[in-house]
Amino acid sequence: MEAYLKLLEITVFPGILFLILIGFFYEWVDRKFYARLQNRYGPLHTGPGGLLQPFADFVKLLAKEDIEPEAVDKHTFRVMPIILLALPLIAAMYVPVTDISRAVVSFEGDLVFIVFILTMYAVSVFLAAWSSTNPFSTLGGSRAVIQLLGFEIPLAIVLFTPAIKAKTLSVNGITLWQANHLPFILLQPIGFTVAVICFLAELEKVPFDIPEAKTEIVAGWQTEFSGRKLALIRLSADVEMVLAASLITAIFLAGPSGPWFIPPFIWFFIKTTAVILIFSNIRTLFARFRVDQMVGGSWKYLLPLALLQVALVQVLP
Amino acid sequence: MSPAQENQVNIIEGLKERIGGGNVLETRIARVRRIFLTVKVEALKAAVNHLAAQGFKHITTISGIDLGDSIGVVYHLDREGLQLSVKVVVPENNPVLPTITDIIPGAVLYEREVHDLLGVVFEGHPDLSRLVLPEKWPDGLYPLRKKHSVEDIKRMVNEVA
Amino acid sequence: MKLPESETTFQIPIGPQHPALAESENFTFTVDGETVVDVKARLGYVHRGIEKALENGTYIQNLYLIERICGICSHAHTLCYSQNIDEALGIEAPPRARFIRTIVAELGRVHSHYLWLGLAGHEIGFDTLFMYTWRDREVVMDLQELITGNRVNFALFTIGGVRRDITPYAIEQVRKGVKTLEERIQYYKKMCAKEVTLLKRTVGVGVLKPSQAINLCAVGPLLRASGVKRDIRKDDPHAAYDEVPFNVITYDGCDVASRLFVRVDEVVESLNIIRYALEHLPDGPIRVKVPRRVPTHETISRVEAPRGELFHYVKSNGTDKPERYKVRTPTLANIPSVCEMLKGGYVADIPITLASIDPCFCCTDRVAIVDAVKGKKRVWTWEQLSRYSEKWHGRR
Amino acid sequence: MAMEGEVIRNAIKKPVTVRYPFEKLPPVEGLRGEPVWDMLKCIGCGLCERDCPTETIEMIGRGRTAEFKIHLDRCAYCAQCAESCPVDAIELTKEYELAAYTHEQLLKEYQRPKNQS
Repeated sequence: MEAYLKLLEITVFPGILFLILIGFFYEWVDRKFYARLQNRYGPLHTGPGGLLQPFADFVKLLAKEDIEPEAVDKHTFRVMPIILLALPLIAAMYVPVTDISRAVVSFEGDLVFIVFILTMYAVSVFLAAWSSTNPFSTLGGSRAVIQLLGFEIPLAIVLFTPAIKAKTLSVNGITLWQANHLPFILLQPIGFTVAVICFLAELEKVPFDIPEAKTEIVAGWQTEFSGRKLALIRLSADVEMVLAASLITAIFLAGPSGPWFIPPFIWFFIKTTAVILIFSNIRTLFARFRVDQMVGGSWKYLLPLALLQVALVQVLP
Repeated sequence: MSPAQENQVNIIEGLKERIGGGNVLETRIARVRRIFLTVKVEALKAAVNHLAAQGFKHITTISGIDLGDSIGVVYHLDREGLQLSVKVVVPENNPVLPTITDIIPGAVLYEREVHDLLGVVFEGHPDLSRLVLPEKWPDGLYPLRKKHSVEDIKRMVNEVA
Repeated sequence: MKLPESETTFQIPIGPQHPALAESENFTFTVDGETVVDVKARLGYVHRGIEKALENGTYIQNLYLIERICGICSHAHTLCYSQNIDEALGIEAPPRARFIRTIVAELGRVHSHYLWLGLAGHEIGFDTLFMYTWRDREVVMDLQELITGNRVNFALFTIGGVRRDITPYAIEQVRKGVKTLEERIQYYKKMCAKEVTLLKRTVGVGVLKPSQAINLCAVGPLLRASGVKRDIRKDDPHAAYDEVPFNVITYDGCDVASRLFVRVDEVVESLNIIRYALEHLPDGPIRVKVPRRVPTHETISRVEAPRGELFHYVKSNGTDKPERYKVRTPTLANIPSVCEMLKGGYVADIPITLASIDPCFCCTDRVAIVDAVKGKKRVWTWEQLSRYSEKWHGRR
Repeated sequence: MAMEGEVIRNAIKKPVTVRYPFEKLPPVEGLRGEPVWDMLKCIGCGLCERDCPTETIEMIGRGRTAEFKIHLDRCAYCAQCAESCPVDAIELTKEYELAAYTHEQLLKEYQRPKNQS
């Protein structure tokens, strides 16, 4: 019985199906809010207020012709969209959604595993680009990896700094610590800021949408993907956004905890939505960096800030 | 005579002095800031050289005109709003002119355009490849020559395609 | 310059279809990593044969064909054309017509520069700027529609004057609109000067030194952003520019940022011109009656279009059709410069550098051959199309 | 970050997008829409046909009995015909929604009224 329940948790709630659906929802939130900030309507006609638009886009892409250019490396090209979707789905299992310290799976040290998956994601992007053998893709893929060099280390540091304080390397443990003390956004505001910026880079959003900068290199590493494969890639981007928002929620905003009269799941929902809104807001404010500016800037500013946060944790009681 | 007109006359006289009055076939001051000249083909390079030294460094464009059995090529030079048009006439069956890109680098595209559309060959031009016409365009068909009517061009292009 | 082929360089085509180009044109870049080492431009993808077609139309019909050379600077083309034919006929448009021409031309410049600012933002991933400027551009578009009866192809200028008078209601609306536009452009100027990411992407990018700009015969805002004070409105006054006071804006940064600020300041200057022209609008007729035939003549007309010096040359032969009509658009003049600017830059800077000349390839490609479609149906049915695609796919 | 204030202000404003075709803006005074012929005024002089830049106007016959075929699919809405007309028989309406699926739908024919003396 318990095994069945676990399976249900993994596949339906708060597992794969839930993550995908909420991914669509957050894409809608993001698009809608982004549009409103720009004085537009955003999605409007599919479902109430355009709520079903991301889903409709997904279905449309599934129905489209799937073109495989002759020159691509067939196996890698076919398998990469699946891997790109699987990676954030796996990582999101380790983040508590329904209640504090109740992630679907958890072990001591799973934070390290999540950081590893975040890196793997960028490496997979590179492989996907490389298998396309298109100049735009290749350029986009190499940019993704160069960008990874910029944000990976500061991101890992600021994700581990709460772990130092909470004296545990599991996401569950960190949320639990915050529920008993204070959320880390208050204790480590610098870390929170750096994490948000790094996740923007991980998600390839403005000002860090360098690997898929559409005015420069068409669709970047996604150029050759079409139909079902592109649908999966788009979906993986949505799920990754969920992962980023829920990870920030879990590590800096005390996860699904809050005053007792609101159920924990609703808390999770409110907090992740807030993180998404922050992402969308930042997206409206900037022009895209150049890749050299991005890497230079993150080594010059993000890394010192992240280290400063570590030092502060050590110094302050 | 106003100073502006005097200036225009001076420019023409200066040019005549430099390249020889016999080489300047026709001069016309149309109005203030507009001078039209016709020079001999042999004197074109010297004329442009002299004018560029006089400050006519900006070339607005080069126009080609089909005059029947010859082709007129007009170099529209500019100095702070004063437009000076130097015209040369080359025979239609052998339209060859020296390039002026070594004097005014900005003329590169204009020479290519005239070459493309009227078939004038600019000797010494760095790259006289097709600029505006498609790769498959039939050789020797110059759309702006009067002897090719629109219908002719359509037919010839369709034959090649 | 031919560079040695090396293992590390590869070529990326930008165009004929590419998101950075609103129109089809092809630039082949040889890149080494993220650095551009060589550029080749190939024009001609949107040739419609307008120069040849102009020889087959009457002077009246050509008014509307010339307008369609370009969508954004359509006002500049008709202005240049009408002035050219005016001169060939030896007539002069009445003062009121010349002022109306000036007002509409300046509204066109405001509209074009607003459009450019948005596009520039879009090229560097700053979509919010794009959305806002295009929203505000609607104000100008509405004014143009109110004055001329259409948003894009105004069909207002004609040989010997203008076709419509500007109504008192329209004058009032233009005054209001100018006020809004002025506030907005001042806001954008302040914003652009402060926004760090925008400056990071534009300062020091796409440098064109003054000497290069002069040698390569650059025109318009590109030239003025390299510190060269050259403006056809001042140098070779047309319409009513000799009666309207205004400044020629120059910046000497020689980079994309300078071009941005030149254009922004020019909008302010244009709004001032419009305000002045409205106040000093003379009374009187708006057009003179003109003959249909133009005597044998050879004239040149130049207009400062939003993108730079626009050049028209006509050779008339006494009939009602021109013998030769030549158009040189500002973008063609700026292409040698932009190729020079791109060399040595980053791939990421290609779109913004290209955009910084405000390219309008539709204008650039107008010669060659009249559309062969007319009289012959080239419209494919769905079945034909799918059969073609099956055949094509089967061949591979 | 220079735009933060502006974007937040806009978030609470109503979007400017006009939801065409559900909402429509009224056409401005003087808009050049579909040209219509007043066959009672027309004298059939053929000036409109001669000046039309796009061969939109096809006249059958000349003079008082002339009839028209107007190929609106070619029309550039320049209003040169209305200007050339010596008797003001052509007027440009404010009708601007002129898209159609076939060329035939855009072919307008004008016949002489039967009771014309």
